[in-house]
Amino acid sequence: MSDPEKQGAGLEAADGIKSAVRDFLRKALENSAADAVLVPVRTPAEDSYAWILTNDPNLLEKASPAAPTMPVQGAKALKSLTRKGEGTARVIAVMRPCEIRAAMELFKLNQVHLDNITLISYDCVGAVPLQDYVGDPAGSEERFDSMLEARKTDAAAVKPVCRICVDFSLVDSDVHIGLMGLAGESALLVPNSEKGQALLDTMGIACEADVSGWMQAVSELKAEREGNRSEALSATGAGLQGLDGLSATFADCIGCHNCQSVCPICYCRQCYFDSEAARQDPAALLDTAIARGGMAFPGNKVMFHTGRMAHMSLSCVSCGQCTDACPVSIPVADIFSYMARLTQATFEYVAGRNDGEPLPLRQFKEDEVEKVHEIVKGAEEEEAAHE
Amino acid sequence: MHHENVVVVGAGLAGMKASLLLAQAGKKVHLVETLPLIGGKTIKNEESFPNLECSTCLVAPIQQAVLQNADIETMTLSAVEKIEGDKGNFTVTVKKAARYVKVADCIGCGMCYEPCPVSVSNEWEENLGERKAIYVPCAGSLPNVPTVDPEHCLKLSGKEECNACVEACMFGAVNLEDEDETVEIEAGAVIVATGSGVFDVSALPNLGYGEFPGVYTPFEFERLFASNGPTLGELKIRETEKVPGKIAIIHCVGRKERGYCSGVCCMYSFKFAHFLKKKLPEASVYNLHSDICVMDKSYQKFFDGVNGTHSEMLYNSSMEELKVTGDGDGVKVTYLDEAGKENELDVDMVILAAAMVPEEGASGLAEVLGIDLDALGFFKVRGDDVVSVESSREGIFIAGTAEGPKDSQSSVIQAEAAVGKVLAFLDSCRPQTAEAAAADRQG
Amino acid sequence: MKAKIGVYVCECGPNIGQTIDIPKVLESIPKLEGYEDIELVPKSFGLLCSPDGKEHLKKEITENGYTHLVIAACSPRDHDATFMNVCKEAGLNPYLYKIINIREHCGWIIHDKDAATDKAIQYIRSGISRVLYQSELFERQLEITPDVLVIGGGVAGIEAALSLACEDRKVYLAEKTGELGGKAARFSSLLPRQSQGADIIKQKIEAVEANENILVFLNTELESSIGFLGNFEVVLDCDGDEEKTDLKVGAIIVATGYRMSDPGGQSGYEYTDADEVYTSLEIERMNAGGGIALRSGDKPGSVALIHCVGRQEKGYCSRICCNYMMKIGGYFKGHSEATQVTEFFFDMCLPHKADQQFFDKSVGLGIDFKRVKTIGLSGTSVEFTEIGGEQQEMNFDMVVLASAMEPPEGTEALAALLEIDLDERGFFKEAHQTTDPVATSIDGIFVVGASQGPRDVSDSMLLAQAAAGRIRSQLIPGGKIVPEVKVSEILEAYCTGCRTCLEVCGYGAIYFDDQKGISVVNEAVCRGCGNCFGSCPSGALRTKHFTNRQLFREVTEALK
Amino acid sequence: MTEVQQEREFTPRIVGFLCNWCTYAAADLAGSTKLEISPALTVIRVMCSSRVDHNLLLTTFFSGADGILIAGCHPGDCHYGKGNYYARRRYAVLKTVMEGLGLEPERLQLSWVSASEGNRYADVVNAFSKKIKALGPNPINRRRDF
Repeated sequence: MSDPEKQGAGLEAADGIKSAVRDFLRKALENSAADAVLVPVRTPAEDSYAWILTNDPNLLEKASPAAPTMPVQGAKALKSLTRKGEGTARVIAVMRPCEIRAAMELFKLNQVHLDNITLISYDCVGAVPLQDYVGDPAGSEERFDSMLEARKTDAAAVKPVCRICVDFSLVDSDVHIGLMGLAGESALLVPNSEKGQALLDTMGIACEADVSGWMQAVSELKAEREGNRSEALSATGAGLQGLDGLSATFADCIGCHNCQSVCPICYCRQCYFDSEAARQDPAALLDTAIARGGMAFPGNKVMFHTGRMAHMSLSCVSCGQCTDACPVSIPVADIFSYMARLTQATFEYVAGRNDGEPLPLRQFKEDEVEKVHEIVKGAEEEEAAHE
Repeated sequence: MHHENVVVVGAGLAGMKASLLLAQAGKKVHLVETLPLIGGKTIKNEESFPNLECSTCLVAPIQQAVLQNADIETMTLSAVEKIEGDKGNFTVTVKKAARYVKVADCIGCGMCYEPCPVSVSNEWEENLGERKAIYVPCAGSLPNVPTVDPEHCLKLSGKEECNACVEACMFGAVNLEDEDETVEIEAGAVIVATGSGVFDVSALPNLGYGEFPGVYTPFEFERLFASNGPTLGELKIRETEKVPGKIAIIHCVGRKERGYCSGVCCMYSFKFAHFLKKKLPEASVYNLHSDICVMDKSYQKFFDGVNGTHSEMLYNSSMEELKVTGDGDGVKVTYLDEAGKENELDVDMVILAAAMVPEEGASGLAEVLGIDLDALGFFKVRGDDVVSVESSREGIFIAGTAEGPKDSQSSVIQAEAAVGKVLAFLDSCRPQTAEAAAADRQG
Repeated sequence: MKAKIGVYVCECGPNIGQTIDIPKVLESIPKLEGYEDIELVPKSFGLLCSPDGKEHLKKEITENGYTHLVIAACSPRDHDATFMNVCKEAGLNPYLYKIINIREHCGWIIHDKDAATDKAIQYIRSGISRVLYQSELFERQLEITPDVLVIGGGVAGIEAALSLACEDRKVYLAEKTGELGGKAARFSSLLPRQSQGADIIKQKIEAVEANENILVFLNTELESSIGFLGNFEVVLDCDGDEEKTDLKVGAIIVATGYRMSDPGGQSGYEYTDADEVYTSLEIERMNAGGGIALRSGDKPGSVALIHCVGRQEKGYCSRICCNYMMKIGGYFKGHSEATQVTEFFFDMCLPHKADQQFFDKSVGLGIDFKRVKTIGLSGTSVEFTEIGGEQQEMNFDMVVLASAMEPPEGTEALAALLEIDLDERGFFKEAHQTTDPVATSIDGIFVVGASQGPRDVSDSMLLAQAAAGRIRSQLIPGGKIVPEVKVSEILEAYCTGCRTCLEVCGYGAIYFDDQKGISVVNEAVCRGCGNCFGSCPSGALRTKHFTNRQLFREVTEALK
Repeated sequence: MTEVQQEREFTPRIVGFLCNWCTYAAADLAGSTKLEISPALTVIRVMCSSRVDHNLLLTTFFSGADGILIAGCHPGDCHYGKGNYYARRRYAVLKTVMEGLGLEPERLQLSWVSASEGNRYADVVNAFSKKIKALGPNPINRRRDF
């Protein structure tokens, strides 16, 4: 981020940011800098958005590079496109930073391939919760556009996780579009990798614009958000404590597992918790019921959520899809963001920071007892006491 | 025609590894060990250098594999008495001393120790602990079958009519009428892996061993530290019961007398420094050294990890001038430093890093087997060009520290090399067809 | 078919008989809830591991036609194998039996008899419950090829080839350069016994060339290798020929040797090519050639031999330098006793029993050995501090540096190609440093000679012979290998191809199937540790005989 | 029966996953030395501590185990090379999750016990079951809502 070498190129945005990006993409196709683009397009009924892979400039006209809402996580779209390996087509994908971070995790998990993909990210003002959008598409569009043009998040209008998001700007994309702290009608194209630089070169875009103002604005907002984030997450954590906390939190859970099926990180072919292996033996259920004087159905509700925390929180990017998908409005995303921060801190790991950082459970350090976790150290000390 | 069987003498690391490989190759192995247990010196150590792995964890699976291998006949309390014939067709006479406990019937419950009225010091524990006349040398020793020591057993030594152990055993496994037996084994080849001994430090009176309780030999210290040892790993100096606060480890004990560097003492001395720091973080440890021999690729790192942090390294310029004298409860080490200046070191404990020497039975065994020893008393290997594993007699091979001082790694390498030679040799005795080989494999 | 489980409690004399109330255990078994539709046959016996016991058990299994067997006795570490054999002999698949350790884990450690008895019943319950979920497993025998590929034609490689080649075992010896023999071929004499190096190597090379079971490939490098012990498929790239050579071998021996690190780079050693400063290898070549001389052609009157160059930087002692520097000292003295030879050393490393004599002999030759604490070189003038002495400076006609042995270039590439590990110094890593020094993490691939760590010629040969020993006992011509049975397997329907298991496996037992897009376990290589299982969030792995279902049964019973 | 009675008659039910090569061997050694060890522990033998996965541990916990012990070779001693290092990391994740959720993380313990440490094994097990006894039964056993 604080790379003094960084330079950008001005992006004319007189007719709004969306159209500026559209023009950029069209130009890319015209200069055959890419064979197709992957972007969200508003559905015909105009009440939602869908990912479209296209090389048709007309279709591109309807595209909305920065969609107000996020029905499908971009990384999931990218996964269905590249999970079997590199396609031959060179594709430009425009995504929110959280979608790109998810893509980075999936890349490490060999679920997406990026060689022929050029990722374009942009300063994200947040996403409108799906229910809100579906409830009032026109109003949401309006609210979002004004946010986008003002380059300012309206807390009331966006998902709770967006309000406290600190990775809203430059991530490990190839080209980033900077908006924050820039006067209206102007944006910045910031190359962020050789691939990104190459793209701009082929399009004959020279990078001479100064980026310090934008960087300044971004880091200020980050700093401000950091505080809120810690606060909000600890509040979430406080509400979770113990079986009572969990019981209360997940009381309404209907076990639909939507949170898992929309999660970009849950890459398993079948979730272990949906598999036969995880199903309880009916006889055992009766035993439990008798032993405990009763039991709730469906069983293992909390185990499912706890299990997901153990399985995917190391890669969770706090995109908020799970909350969007929850039919009973459990703040799943807040809960997982809280847990993700804890588990990732254990290994000084940041999910999706880049495509090179190895996944924590695929490696180890011989002498990390203290570093890994003081509780492991605790166990060691306990033993020492026995000696 | 020749015999496919192989006799392996000595069930230490080298002997066990060799036996397992030979069995894997479809040979019948007769593993002859003089002690009542197998495993060798390695199992006396709590941890092995350089990776400080738990020795039992390293060796126990190997011991188990040997004992459970149908193609290996483990003969404990046994010694080679005679060898006749020629390469490929040896007849090896082995004397099996009476164990007085039937291995097949004993399940190692240990019910027989308790009632035994005799209590003598346990040589396996370097005499730091006691044992009964019927005993296993230490907890977890394998095979987990006791043995009766006829010298101290009241009945066997004719002192009095005692049947306590016999009565205690529910399996009738104890048999005080048991007798020594002599067996003849037809073998195509013999591997000698009888290991080595430790330089007798009492030969150097200036080191005060035997005179001051605080002075220890390497194996005494290993057993003192071992969690399965006589003190369950509690570091207390014998007699005084004092927990040492200052410890001096003296290198190169016996190097000059023996005329060689043993190549391992530096490493185990540094290991001791590590042990001491681990158990007694407050203790001060001194290594009095001359040449530091850390020849393996990983040893320097181990040394660097100990140097300064776990132990102060003091250069001792003359073993002759070094003196260990008593000083109240403690001991005083007087030595000449690098400038030749006399220094004094007041400590509670002294560990003498003594040289590896030929195992005491070596010369006798050499005579029995009709093979040569070298000038140092180790088994001589043939070939003036390079180090080999062939003894001076065809069909007999040498492996491990029986050939000379070396670390465990080099012992295993020699054992595997010896197996290579044996197998090549047996094959060469009879050019082997695929069918024959397959047949061999079926045993 | 209705399950019929034999449940045998071994009294183990007093050990179980007196610590656990066996009659109570026996009568509790038929009353177990949840097994109404299963026939449980509880019995006890004095000592099941005794010859009679085994016979009895065998008879019972066959006569009663048990579908499963549970034995409550001692530790599996003592008698699991014993009873598995009994099952085999009785015609019951040994993986349909389970031993329950009610001696070490109940009778002996729970000193209250009732408590011990209850615990024993609980353990037996979990055993019955588990054994029902166990499934038959079968040993497989794999055909093998006894042939061997040796990579590297130095002393170690040559020795390996000679130790292995026989009428029913071919050895393919691949050498990168155009000739066999490696560096040692240029040595005038070999350690430790000063024997005529060149001759020995020459004889061995002749022996290789004469041996019809050894096929030598010069200017050749390994291009690819797949497979496992007994069944490797390798491709050799022979420089020059168009088509590659495909071979099937049972084992691979890596003997790629070492290289001398460049002392020029070392701090504190300032000299130019113009100065009379040489490495030990240069001296060896001179000596083997026209003889050692200064650039002027004159013989040096004074020589400094500096040990341990680069030891600190490298972080290891190269083991052989002290000896070969004394050897080189001997060269000089041999040419002219008048030559003043000074050896500067930090520690004398004399690990072999004969080395001390060699040192004393060298002293006898009049070589002056100086033990130093610091040393520096500028041109041919040596600045040093002798131990216990002052810093001083001496000038010499010639200086010889003992630089560290290091892995040759290409080592990393070869390791990657063979999927074997390197240690932190870049040498090949052993399977286990002390107990398995010539094997690698991949079964069937061995590392010998200086490619495994600094070695002298004879030790290199010894390592080669050790590898030969391993191979001769593992790969018997016409024989077969029996891989581990309790291995992991991957359930295609669950695997998403994230390759986590592949990365954590320490044995290269898992590979990726690009067609199916999933990971696959090579059962011939897997050791059954289950680390892959622990790493898989999808539950796509199953470790045979230790499946979660089986362990869940034990857990459930433990919590009843 | 009332909670009070439960507490009074409470003997913890602890599940111990022991690695075959080190800790299981230590348990045998403890046994043959006739050391007294709490009956609270039920030993389940696995080949390596790395075999123990999150699903197994979670199921065990949510099935009401009062304590879970994972024990294997000391770091560096793993029979399979590095299994226990991976086990340690997986353990750290689950432990963190349990801490984060206030699920009495003390109920989950990882220990290293080598084959020669029969006494250490006894100490570790007895200390752990003492700790669990003090902690009381796993509350999940009294919940109808789980």
